[in-house]
Amino acid sequence: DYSGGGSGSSTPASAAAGPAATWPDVLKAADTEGKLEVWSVLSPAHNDLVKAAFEKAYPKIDLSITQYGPPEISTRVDAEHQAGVGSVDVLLSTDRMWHGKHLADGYFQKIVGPDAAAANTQLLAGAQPSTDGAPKASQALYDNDTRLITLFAAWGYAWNTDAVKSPPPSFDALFSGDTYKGKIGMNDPNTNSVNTVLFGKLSERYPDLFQRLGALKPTLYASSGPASEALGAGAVDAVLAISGAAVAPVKKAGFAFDSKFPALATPLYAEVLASSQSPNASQVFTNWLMTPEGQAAWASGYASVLPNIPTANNSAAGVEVFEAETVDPKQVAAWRDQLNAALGR
Amino acid sequence: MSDLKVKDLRKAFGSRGGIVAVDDVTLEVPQAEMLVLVGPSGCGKSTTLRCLAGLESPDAGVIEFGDRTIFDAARRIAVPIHRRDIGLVFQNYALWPHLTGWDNIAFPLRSRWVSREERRRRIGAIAEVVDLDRRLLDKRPAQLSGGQQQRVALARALVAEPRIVMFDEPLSNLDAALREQLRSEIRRLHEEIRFTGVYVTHDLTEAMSVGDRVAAMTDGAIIQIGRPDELFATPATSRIARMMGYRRLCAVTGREGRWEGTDCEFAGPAPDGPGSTYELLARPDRITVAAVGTAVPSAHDYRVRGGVVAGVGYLGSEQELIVDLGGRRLRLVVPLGRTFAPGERVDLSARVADTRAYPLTDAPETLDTPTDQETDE
Amino acid sequence: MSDLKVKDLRKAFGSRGGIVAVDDVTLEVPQAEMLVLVGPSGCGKSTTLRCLAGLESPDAGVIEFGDRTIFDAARRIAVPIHRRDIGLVFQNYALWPHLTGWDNIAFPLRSRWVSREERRRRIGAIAEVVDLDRRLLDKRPAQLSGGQQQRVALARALVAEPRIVMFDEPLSNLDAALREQLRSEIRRLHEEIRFTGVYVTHDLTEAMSVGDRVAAMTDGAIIQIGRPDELFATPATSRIARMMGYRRLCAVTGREGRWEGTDCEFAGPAPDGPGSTYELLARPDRITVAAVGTAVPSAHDYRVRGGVVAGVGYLGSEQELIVDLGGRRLRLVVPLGRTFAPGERVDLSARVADTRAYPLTDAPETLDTPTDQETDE
Amino acid sequence: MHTTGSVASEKHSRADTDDPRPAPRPRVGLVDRRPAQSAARRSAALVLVAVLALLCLPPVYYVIDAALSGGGSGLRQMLADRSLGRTVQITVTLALGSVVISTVLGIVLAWGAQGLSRRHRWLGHIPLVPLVMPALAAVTGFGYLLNPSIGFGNLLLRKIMFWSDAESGPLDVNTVPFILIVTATLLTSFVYLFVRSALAQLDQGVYDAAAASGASPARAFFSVVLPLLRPAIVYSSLTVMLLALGQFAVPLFLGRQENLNVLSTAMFVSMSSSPPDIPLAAAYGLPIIVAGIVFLVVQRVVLRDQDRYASTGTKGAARSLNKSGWFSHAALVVYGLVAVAAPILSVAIVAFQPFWSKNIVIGDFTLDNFRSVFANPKLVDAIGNTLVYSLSATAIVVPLGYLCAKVLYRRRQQRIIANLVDVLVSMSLGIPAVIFGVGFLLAFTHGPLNLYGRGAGLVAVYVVVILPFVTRLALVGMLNLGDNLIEAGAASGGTLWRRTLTLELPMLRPALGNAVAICLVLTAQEFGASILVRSSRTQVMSTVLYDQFANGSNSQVAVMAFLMCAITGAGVLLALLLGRRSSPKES
Ligand SMILES: Nc1ncnc2c1ncn2[C@@H]1O[C@H](COP(=O)(O)OP(=O)(O)OP(=O)(O)O)[C@@H](O)[C@H]1O
Ligand SMILES: Nc1ncnc2c1ncn2[C@@H]1O[C@H](COP(=O)(O)OP(=O)(O)OP(=O)(O)O)[C@@H](O)[C@H]1O
Ligand SMILES: [Mg+2]
Ligand SMILES: [Mg+2]
Repeated sequence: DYSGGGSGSSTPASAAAGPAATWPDVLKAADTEGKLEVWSVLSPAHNDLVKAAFEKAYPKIDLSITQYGPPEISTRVDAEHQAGVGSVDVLLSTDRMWHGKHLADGYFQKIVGPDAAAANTQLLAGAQPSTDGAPKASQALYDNDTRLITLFAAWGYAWNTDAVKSPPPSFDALFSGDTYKGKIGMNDPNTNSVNTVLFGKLSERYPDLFQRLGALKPTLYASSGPASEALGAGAVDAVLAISGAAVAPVKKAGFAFDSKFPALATPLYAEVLASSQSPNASQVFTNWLMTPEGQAAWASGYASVLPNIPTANNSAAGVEVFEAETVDPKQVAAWRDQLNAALGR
Repeated sequence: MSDLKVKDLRKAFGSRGGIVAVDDVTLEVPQAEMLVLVGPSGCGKSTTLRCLAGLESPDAGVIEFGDRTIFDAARRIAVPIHRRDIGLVFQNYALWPHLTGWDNIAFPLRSRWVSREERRRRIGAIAEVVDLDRRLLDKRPAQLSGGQQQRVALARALVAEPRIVMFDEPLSNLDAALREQLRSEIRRLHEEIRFTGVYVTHDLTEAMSVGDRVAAMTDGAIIQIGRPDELFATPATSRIARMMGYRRLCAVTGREGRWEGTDCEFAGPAPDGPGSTYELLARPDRITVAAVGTAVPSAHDYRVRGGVVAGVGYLGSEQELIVDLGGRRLRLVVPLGRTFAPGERVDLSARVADTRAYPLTDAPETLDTPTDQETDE
Repeated sequence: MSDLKVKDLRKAFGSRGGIVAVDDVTLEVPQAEMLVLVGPSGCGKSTTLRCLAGLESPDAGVIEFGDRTIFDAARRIAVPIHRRDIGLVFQNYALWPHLTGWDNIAFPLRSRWVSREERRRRIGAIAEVVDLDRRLLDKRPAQLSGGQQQRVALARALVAEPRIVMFDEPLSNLDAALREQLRSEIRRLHEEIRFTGVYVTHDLTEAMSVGDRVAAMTDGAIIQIGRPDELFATPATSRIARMMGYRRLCAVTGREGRWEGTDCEFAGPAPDGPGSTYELLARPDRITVAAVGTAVPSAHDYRVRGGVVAGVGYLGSEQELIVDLGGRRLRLVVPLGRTFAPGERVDLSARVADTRAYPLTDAPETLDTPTDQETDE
Repeated sequence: MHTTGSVASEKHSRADTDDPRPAPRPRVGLVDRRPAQSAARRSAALVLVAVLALLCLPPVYYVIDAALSGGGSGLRQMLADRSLGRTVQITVTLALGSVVISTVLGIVLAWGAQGLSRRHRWLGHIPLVPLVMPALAAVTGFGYLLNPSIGFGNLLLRKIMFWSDAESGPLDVNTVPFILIVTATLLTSFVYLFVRSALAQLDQGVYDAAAASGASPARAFFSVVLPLLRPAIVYSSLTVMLLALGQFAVPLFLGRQENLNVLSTAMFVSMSSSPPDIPLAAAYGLPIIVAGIVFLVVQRVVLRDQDRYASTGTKGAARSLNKSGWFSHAALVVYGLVAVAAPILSVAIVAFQPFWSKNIVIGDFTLDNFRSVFANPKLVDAIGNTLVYSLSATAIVVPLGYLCAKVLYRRRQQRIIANLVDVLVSMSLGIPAVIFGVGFLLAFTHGPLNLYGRGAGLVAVYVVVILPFVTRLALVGMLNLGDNLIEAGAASGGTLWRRTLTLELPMLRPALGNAVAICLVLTAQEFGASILVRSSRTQVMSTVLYDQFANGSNSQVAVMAFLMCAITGAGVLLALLLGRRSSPKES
């Protein structure tokens, strides 16, 4: 049976029984486990800072964060799961659809940390996730407490200031008209459902977005990282829907580069795998992410879940969170199909 | 006592044994004798040798080395090659390029677990015999000349004093002068060491010169076996006679005490008897050019008339004459002195004692140059 | 008129022209003559031929085919090979394996845009001359025997009736009997077609037998050129004498009307004159074995004493004797009749008329077997 | 280059067909006579067949099984794919186009290399460089070189040509024609390799004879040389066709940006979508498998009657008459610049730039990117993993290939077993590495043997992918060595072990040394299979490079590519040095 990503496969024999019953025991057990493997979609540089901060807080746990781009991060897990290998403990990724698919398989552990719960309560109580506008995220823990929103990533567009003399005032400046024909880049909608959701949501705002994009013959990038580098180098004049995190380092390098993040954000989740070899350390780590120190490191440069995180970039007014929770998976599939058709796939 | 005994050896190749390469060969080689297998290409010489060596597995027959049965098809005995205690010399030397001459020669001794001391002694001795000095022995085969390589190969085959030494056309790759030299060297070695040897060649001169006895093979079978001079003087069949250099003078029919030519004008005495047809063969250097038109020859001479000189060649101390006998070409070797012009008419004569008569086989033979089936493969 | 004229041809190889393969060769070959270049391996025969053919570009010199200058280093003329109108026969035949015999032979005609009709006629004619029938011509080279292949190669070289036909050891790859046959065939062809030919070989017999004139080369230079019998009777240098089969009898010093041996016991008449040292050479078949201890020889004989029989070989109608002369080995060919045993002491004698004397060069030569530098490459 | 070469090739199919002697009679006789010996040999050979079968068959089985699973749902899905037609069209274009371009180019270069003067002989090695140059490095290099707007090559062209006012072009690497050109340029090496060695074996006399017969150089080339090269040309073009069909790295790196897929990348995309659509991926692979098998069969048939090409002469050492030296020099130099130097130079520039940029400011060059690569433990691990897996795979595959070659060499004695070995070994020739990758992944995750996430898994894949090369090299070595030398050892009383250890192996050292070098080089840069089989713990250089390409930084991609080139180059140099020192001259 080759259908689906991992259903019907063996569970790793070494899979631990789950975290300890009480939080102090979890903390103790985590120190004994002493190591943790986390896969994250964020950049290695960012991850390094997180690692340093966490290990400062929990010196006995050796944290290793590996970057995988979407969708690789989930297919890897599927492959490992099928092979009965569990090398990863915690995922920091973006694909809610994937999560939903595996919910029934017992893929994930409940997230039990007190700070995570507190953040959830805070959000449930109506505190907004530090964004203005109309946040659609009303809780942090989803899907039977197996999925935790850890930060919001801002999305926007960017352009090369050498090539583009007058900054495009809004999204539709990029795709109305032929100005950017053959010179626009975008993320491949097939690599991650987040991208699909973004384009889909935008298409609600700009009705014939897909057709207009198709006519521009955009260059597709696997993710925002390569896209922003290509933009910085001048391979394209502008990139549509680029992640704020990817833009930062390129901007820092001093390229003729500018960007705008018009109040769009998507959440980034934490998931603890049931097959984790360090179930307690996993809980400690996810919990730490929701502490102010954790948020300071993890959400640095992004929109944080908690208020008053100085390193976070929550300032953009009117961030509209394109929370995938609210989107029907069927709709996502339909968008993807339409977009592919428009792009000539 | 015979050192090598072969009985009814048989080996066929092909999907259903279609090509019988060795056809019931029976042989005995006494201790210290050198037997030469000679025959045209493809007659099965190499296959016979390879069966003896164990490189080929015969289909039937018995091979004994002294009192040890090496192979017996019926009794399912087949001693593998490396336990047969033989020496083998190949046409292409087959020296191991990565080893020095010394190490090449040492290999058979090492294989027999001969001690280091003894090895040194034996290699020294054999190197002297084959006339290789230490300087040459330290070189790799690629740095040696063809003759030196072949000498190393000889030393390698002889050094372990194997029961039987086999040679498969060991000199064919060398040029004429070197061949001549090494031929006499092998003869000398054999006289010095007195090993039992089997030697395969298609070169008659080599066979004559090297062999104590010569076995003439055709089509996988041994037709005649004997001392070189025996074979030379009285070849058993016209095929062997041709191998020995005899060429057809004429096809003749005996009639009333005279031979009469069937494919040439021929005259000369014949034994009484019924009129059956023979071919008369003689060696090119025993045929002389007679004055044209001399009448009936003496009782000691045959005469062939109506030859036309088709070509003359200078051979240094002799000359070569190609004589056309009614379409058939005959090559003679005659002394210098008289000069011949192409087109000149000549008669040929040969002494009765120098000719051999064989019943004419049905195979049609018109050209009397070496026939294709003898020389081509 | 000369059909081929070569003047001061020179060709060197190596990074800075270190190896002079052809050293100021000057030649003329008259119309319809066959010139043979003969010499030891590496003496530059092939290189000379390849320069003539245009396969090699000479460093200096002039080559003319009739009145057409084919190559002139000074005037920077170099007609490319395919416009030289030559025929070339290679040692390894160089037939095109993907073409039938017929198509191989047709190729030179096609290259010359000969019409289909004419092609058929010419191929038919040449096939008859070289004795190949249609059945054989339809085969691919791989399906032909060596002799047949070489005949196709001959036909290919001759069919377009080129101005000059060149042969580079065309028979070396064949076995002795076939070589003999094709040798006389080439001679016959030449007599029939009367082409102008240059023929390279290292085989003396072949050279003698094929050539109208023979040019003896050593070290890139032509030392002697003349009719075969001239070269044979009076070799210009001891090197050429050796090529012609002469072997050193003895090194001698003339003293008061007598030769005296320097490396053997020697006796015999010498011209008067100062006491300079010569080597005396004779052909192995002109040296006879004399009774031991006969006193001073006659004025027509030289005598070498103190030989020891080192080996005897049977050659069919003669025997071969290896005689040891104080460490030096000499090979003789003597008639059958008397039998010799190894170790037997013999004296040798040779007629004065059969020997040749050459000033002794400084190059030390101790062995009188064919020397390595002559036979190995 | 993750590609495959050839075992099914000339040499032993030749040993098969060229042999004028008919097949041996039934083996019953020998079995009866020497039961113990032959049984031992036979069972050893059977063990070998079993090992090979275990390695080669399960992956293919699983791919086919997956494609047909669920009542062929994968196939149905594939047929429903809107862009299938385009994908197939690009795949076929790539295959046929590569054959044409690389064959012509390969022949031209090989013929040109024949005419090189002694002093410039080294130029003849240039077209071989892409064989050992990491394909990923070349492909990323071409990406930097021919990016339509800021490719260094395009910038240069715009500067010197009349397109100077254009903002992009004139060349666009992310298009079908350029994917084709890049693929063909890289595959040209194969044609060159085979044609070159066929030319070297060609008897010079064959050409001289044509010239002497009055044929102009062109006529001699077309009527004599070209026909005689036919086996080499047919063989290498079929190989190129196979390689182009399974070509993965080039379309993946250059085509994805413009939405251009070939079957293998479509397969990879389905495999790496979330969740992986295994039946669909396998379905995309199926046509490639079928085509591979068809081509292997065709190759066999076409090359069967080879004796007509067997030259009758013996002397090799072809020496060209091609006097147009400038042409051969120019062709080789241009090829070297375009196919080798330019991409590597582009990679190097980006590696040393602080950030990928169209402005090359040498003063700004920095080692920062190298530093950050070496500071990243994952990348360092990948380099270490690559070394370990390469060495392990080499240690396994060389003995295995030697044994396979041995069985093939003695084909006449064990015909059935030899044919089995031949088929198994050839399989990974006809089937691209990327499919083996999928197959192994499935075999590891669905089969009984679980090697996923372990280095052993990658090593196993490498063994299968490299086996044909090693077998072929060893077999050619054995054929060159011949029987006599080993027989001489037996006749001298040497036992099997002594013969093998002191005679055969040392004499095969040049061939086996080459095999080791090729193994190391090819495994160190293997991509097609690695990308599928690797896990987070078993990353190798090529997969890390791809990850960086997909979501990391260009600079790091360039650094990795540069490092791969450097490591490979060092390996090749080492192998050359060792090979030169060790090769004993043949007598
Ligand atoms: N391995 C083999 N398979 C099939 N046929 C063979 C084999 N070896 C030899 N033959 C055939 O057996 C016959 C005898 O061959 P063999 O090599 O013994 O001849 P030969 O007398 O040594 O010839 P040559 O003088 O050419 O070496 C030939 O017809 C040959 O084709
Ligand atoms: N292409 C070449 N490069 C360098 N040296 C060469 C070349 N061809 C020939 N030589 C050298 O030139 C000399 C003459 O060679 P050539 O082939 O003419 O001799 P040959 O008389 O034909 O000898 P053989 O009888 O062996 O054919 C030799 O020393 C040879 O090594
Ligand atoms: Mg033989
Ligand atoms: Mg020559």
